[in-house]
Amino acid sequence: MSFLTLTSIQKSFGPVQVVKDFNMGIEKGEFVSFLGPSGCGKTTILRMIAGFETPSGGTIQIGGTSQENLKPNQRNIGMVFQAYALFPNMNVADNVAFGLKIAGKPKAEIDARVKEMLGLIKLDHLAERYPYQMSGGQQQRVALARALAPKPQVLLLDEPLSALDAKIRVSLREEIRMIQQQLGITTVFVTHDQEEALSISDRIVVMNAGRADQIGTPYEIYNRPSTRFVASFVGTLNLIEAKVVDPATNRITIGDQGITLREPLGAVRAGDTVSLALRPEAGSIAEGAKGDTALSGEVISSNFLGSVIRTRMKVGESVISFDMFNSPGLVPPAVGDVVTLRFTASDLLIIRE
Amino acid sequence: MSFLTLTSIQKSFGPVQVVKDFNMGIEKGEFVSFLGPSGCGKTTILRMIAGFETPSGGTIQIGGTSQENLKPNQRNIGMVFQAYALFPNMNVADNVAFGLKIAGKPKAEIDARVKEMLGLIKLDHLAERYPYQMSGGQQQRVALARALAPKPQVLLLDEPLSALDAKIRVSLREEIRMIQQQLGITTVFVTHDQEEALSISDRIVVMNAGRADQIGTPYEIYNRPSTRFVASFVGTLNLIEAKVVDPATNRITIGDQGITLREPLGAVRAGDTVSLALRPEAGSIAEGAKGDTALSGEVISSNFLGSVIRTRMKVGESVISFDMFNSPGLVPPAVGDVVTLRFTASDLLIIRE
Amino acid sequence: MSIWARIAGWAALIFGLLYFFVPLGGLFEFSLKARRGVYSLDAYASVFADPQFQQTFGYSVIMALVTIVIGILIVVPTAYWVRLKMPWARPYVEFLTLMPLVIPAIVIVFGYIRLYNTSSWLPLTGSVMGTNILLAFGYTILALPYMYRAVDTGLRTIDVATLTEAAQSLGAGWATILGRVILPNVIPAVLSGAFLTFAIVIGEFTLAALLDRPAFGPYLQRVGANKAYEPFALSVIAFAITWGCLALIQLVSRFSKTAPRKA
Amino acid sequence: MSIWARIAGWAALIFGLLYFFVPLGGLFEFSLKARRGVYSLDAYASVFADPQFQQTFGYSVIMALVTIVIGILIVVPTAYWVRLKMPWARPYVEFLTLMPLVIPAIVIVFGYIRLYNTSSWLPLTGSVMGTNILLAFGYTILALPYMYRAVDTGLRTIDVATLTEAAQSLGAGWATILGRVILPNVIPAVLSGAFLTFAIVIGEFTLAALLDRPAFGPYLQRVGANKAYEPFALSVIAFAITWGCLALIQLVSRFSKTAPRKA
Repeated sequence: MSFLTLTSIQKSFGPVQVVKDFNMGIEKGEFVSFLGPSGCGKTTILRMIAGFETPSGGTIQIGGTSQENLKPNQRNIGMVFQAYALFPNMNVADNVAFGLKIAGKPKAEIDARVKEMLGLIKLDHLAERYPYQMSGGQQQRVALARALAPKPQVLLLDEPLSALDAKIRVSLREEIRMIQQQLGITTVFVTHDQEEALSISDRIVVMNAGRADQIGTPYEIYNRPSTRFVASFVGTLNLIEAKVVDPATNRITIGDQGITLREPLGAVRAGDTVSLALRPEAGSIAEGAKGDTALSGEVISSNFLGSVIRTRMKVGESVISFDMFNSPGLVPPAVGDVVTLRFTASDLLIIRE
Repeated sequence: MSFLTLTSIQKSFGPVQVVKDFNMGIEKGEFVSFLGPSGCGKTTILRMIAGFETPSGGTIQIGGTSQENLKPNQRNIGMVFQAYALFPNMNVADNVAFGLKIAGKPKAEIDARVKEMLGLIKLDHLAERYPYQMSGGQQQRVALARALAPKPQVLLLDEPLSALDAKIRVSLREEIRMIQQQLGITTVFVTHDQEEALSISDRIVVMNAGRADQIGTPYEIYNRPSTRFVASFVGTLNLIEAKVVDPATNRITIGDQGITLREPLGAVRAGDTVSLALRPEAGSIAEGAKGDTALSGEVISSNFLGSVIRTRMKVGESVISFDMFNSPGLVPPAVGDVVTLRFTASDLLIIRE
Repeated sequence: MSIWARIAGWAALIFGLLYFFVPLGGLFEFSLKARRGVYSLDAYASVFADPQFQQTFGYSVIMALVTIVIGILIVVPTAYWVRLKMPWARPYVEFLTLMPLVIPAIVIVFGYIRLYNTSSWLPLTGSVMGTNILLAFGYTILALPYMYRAVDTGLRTIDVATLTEAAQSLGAGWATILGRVILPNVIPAVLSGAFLTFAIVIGEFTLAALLDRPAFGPYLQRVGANKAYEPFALSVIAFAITWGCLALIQLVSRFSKTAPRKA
Repeated sequence: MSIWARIAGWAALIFGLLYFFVPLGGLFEFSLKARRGVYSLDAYASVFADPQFQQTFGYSVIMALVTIVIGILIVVPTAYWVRLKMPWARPYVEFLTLMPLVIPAIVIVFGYIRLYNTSSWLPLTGSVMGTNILLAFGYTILALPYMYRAVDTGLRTIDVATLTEAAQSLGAGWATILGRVILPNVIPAVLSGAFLTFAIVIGEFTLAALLDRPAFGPYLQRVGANKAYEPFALSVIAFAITWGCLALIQLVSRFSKTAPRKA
């Protein structure tokens, strides 16, 4: 059995079922992200693990122990909140020491542990500061140290980076990941930011309307999305409507261009419509390319976005965006040009809902 | 003379000089973005054009007329605010009609113009709705229609997209640009989002501490940043410290790798340190590449960010990040590998502050 | 959550409710006992038949309306202007409007009597109308904190600065901005302040008694000193009036929540 | 901005200031005139020498302190619990705390007299101590809106729910959370409510007069009816006390802004 096991978890608020039969095992030392839009139930699951919400059904076990009759303050869990939630009347050292004092540790041990934690987050020099005297990034690091100080079994992070500036967000997420790996602590991270989840996690749970649409490594989630929702929520995606010509040979047409897919089409009939997904970064312009790994179309817009140039072309009824890295020598395609986009066979995914 | 001319504009709030001697001419029909961090003075310039702030010095002319003695309600300017600022007691049609009613237009003309404007923003069907019944994106489109209805000379947009969700932000900015080009209205757009500014503008003013660091097209700003601030604020950038070996031949070393720059080094001496900039998207891995357009280093991290994989390698004392588009077949470099990054000669810029 | 903490919370709430309603219930029950042995409305009939009741109540209603008008004229432009152009002055203005809460009404009255007595430059206390004016201004002071707070809260729900600038950029002058943009959006708040003012003036005792005006408060007290059951009936009536005002406030603020102006 | 609008704004502010300070100024000036022809503090000397002044003032101070204690015991746990666990109940509780503003004090007193008279199940009005208790509870009702609002505002400046959860996740129970996390962060708010309560009780007239207790408010009124200069001196003293309380509130809230708990 996994270290942290969620079995048939359900949660309703009045008539609204926020979490629907959720099952998952998280291994010791694993970093798992819950990714999804607001209202998908990701935060509710985190709060049930912490004990702030009681599941309407199902069980939560940590290290083989059911958490059912344990109050939040008996669960030995560390939590970091979006709003930092440092105690405003205590300085940094007192904040970090809070959990240890509650646990009744001897003073010498507390002092040593606080020192160790402040070293870990590299804020030794700010031990006497009060929360209001620090930046958001520093406060959140203190909150992390406070949560880790009592050596919790599980670390829960509830959108800890959402309130921070873009640049600090990136550096702090790397720092969190480093500390997590260093301590080997089992961590559950909730976020609505796909890049954050992709860059930091061992595994990602993509939540949609109370269910897990897909559980997998960042690479799997991004490159082999199992549902249309996952494909569109994680990254930008072209959804292309194609017509089946011959299910036996996997032949389809997009507009008037025929393509033979590598992946089997499955149970469809000639004339059916199937949805194909193509990432904007998957293709590149190659004049004269033909066959099953190329599509031609007229350029309808070309936008300079800084590091990439995003071009849109019309193929049949579908609009396909593709990105090119900007470089000083690059001449972006002009509106009205007919260009050919080449990709590899495995780039074109069939989306099967 | 330009249509909208700002001459020696200064603004102080008490002892703080927020705008320092700003000069610029904006042509009729041009879309100019002011880009910069908060507190750089970009919003203050916009508010001085609108008449909400009085310049401490300098003159503002629109169509050859000095605005000095004109109150905000006499300037014939359309403005869109970050907070939408629709009148909550009026429905959509009344909001759009407000400026026309104030101007005392006949009812038939007002009705026709309101209809035209609602058509332009594609919200004809919501004319009877009240602001609180609409999404943020819809409200902001109504605010745009309201500002445009009285046919203002200049359209001012004060971070109009900042309060919106990421996906709506992208679609609305394209809509704004389309409407602006369709009407040919002179537009000033304030933002702190570099991608927004790059994708929408004819010209960009990068503001820093009350001054314009650089004024140019998006392409110029991104590819030929004139100061270190512009280079680091617009896009992600590697700043590489290099040592001058021979100013005459433009020879430098990065770590122990010698490179001959194409751009002349200028007035430096052997042994001086110069800063070079390299965009993360500029290079690609090419084993065995050598010479003036390649750098080798040890990989210290490789992060999967979704559409791109960002790898960092150490070259001498500098850390260089580079991006590769993710594709299913790609094997990202492993930590500890020694890789060679190849770029083109023009990718390596000298930053001269 | 501990079961004890939960019980404590509910107990506090219930205690709060009892705190108000037990005295009122006793009051009401006793007011019905004017006829021996059975419950009757005799006390109420006697109260309504008293010409003094009608006079004093009518007087207080008129004073309340005058007070409301004065209050709106003072508060609305001040609150708008402070929010728009003098945000630094807000703490001071709030401080000012808080003062009537803590300056005893008696102090205000003595100040007035001293300042406007028959031998002063403006001998207001020398005439009935003058004393009425003094009383109305005294009431305005008493009601000021509630009126100001209500209007200021109303202004807080709209973005005064941005709405003003939006209207300006569309060519509107101050009159248009106030009349067409600001006022329509704070009417519920103004009404709510007006109802509170009404309730306060109807029940006020000290000012009216010391200035010796025939208001409802002193009448209530006089009846209380001299009659057996009528004072309790009167208390119930006074309570019903104030309760009615409160209910109106709730209605207005609920209306304003579903009405467009909330947004 | 039109110059007229600007002038109107300033005029409103100045009018507001005059509204309060002119009567007070007149009051103060007259209180110094006890000795013919020169300004003197004779009236103040006479007031302070009056044993009744000392007795009634002392009585009111004690009642104020008792009221503050009762108020804190009722309000702090209620406000915390409502914010944390019963956010849906907030409008109702706020409504409850608003009621004393609009239920005339007279109604409350009559209710008490009826409920606790000598022939009732709890004959509080039959003894001095009982009447004192009644008065303290009456004062608590009067002060409730201010106390509740102050504490609730204090709780608003901290994120009660998240701080509670953070403390829980670190192993803290309810006692620790209230004592070590919540209370230290709302002490300035509690103090501010306490000072307001103090000022209100010191100046209150109706309740004390109707329950016939030797409080400062009725004494003030008695002196006013019988003496020439002393009432004005007393008014100035009462004003100085309330002003002092207000200044203390300002100090406390300013202190709390720079102190760590603001954050």
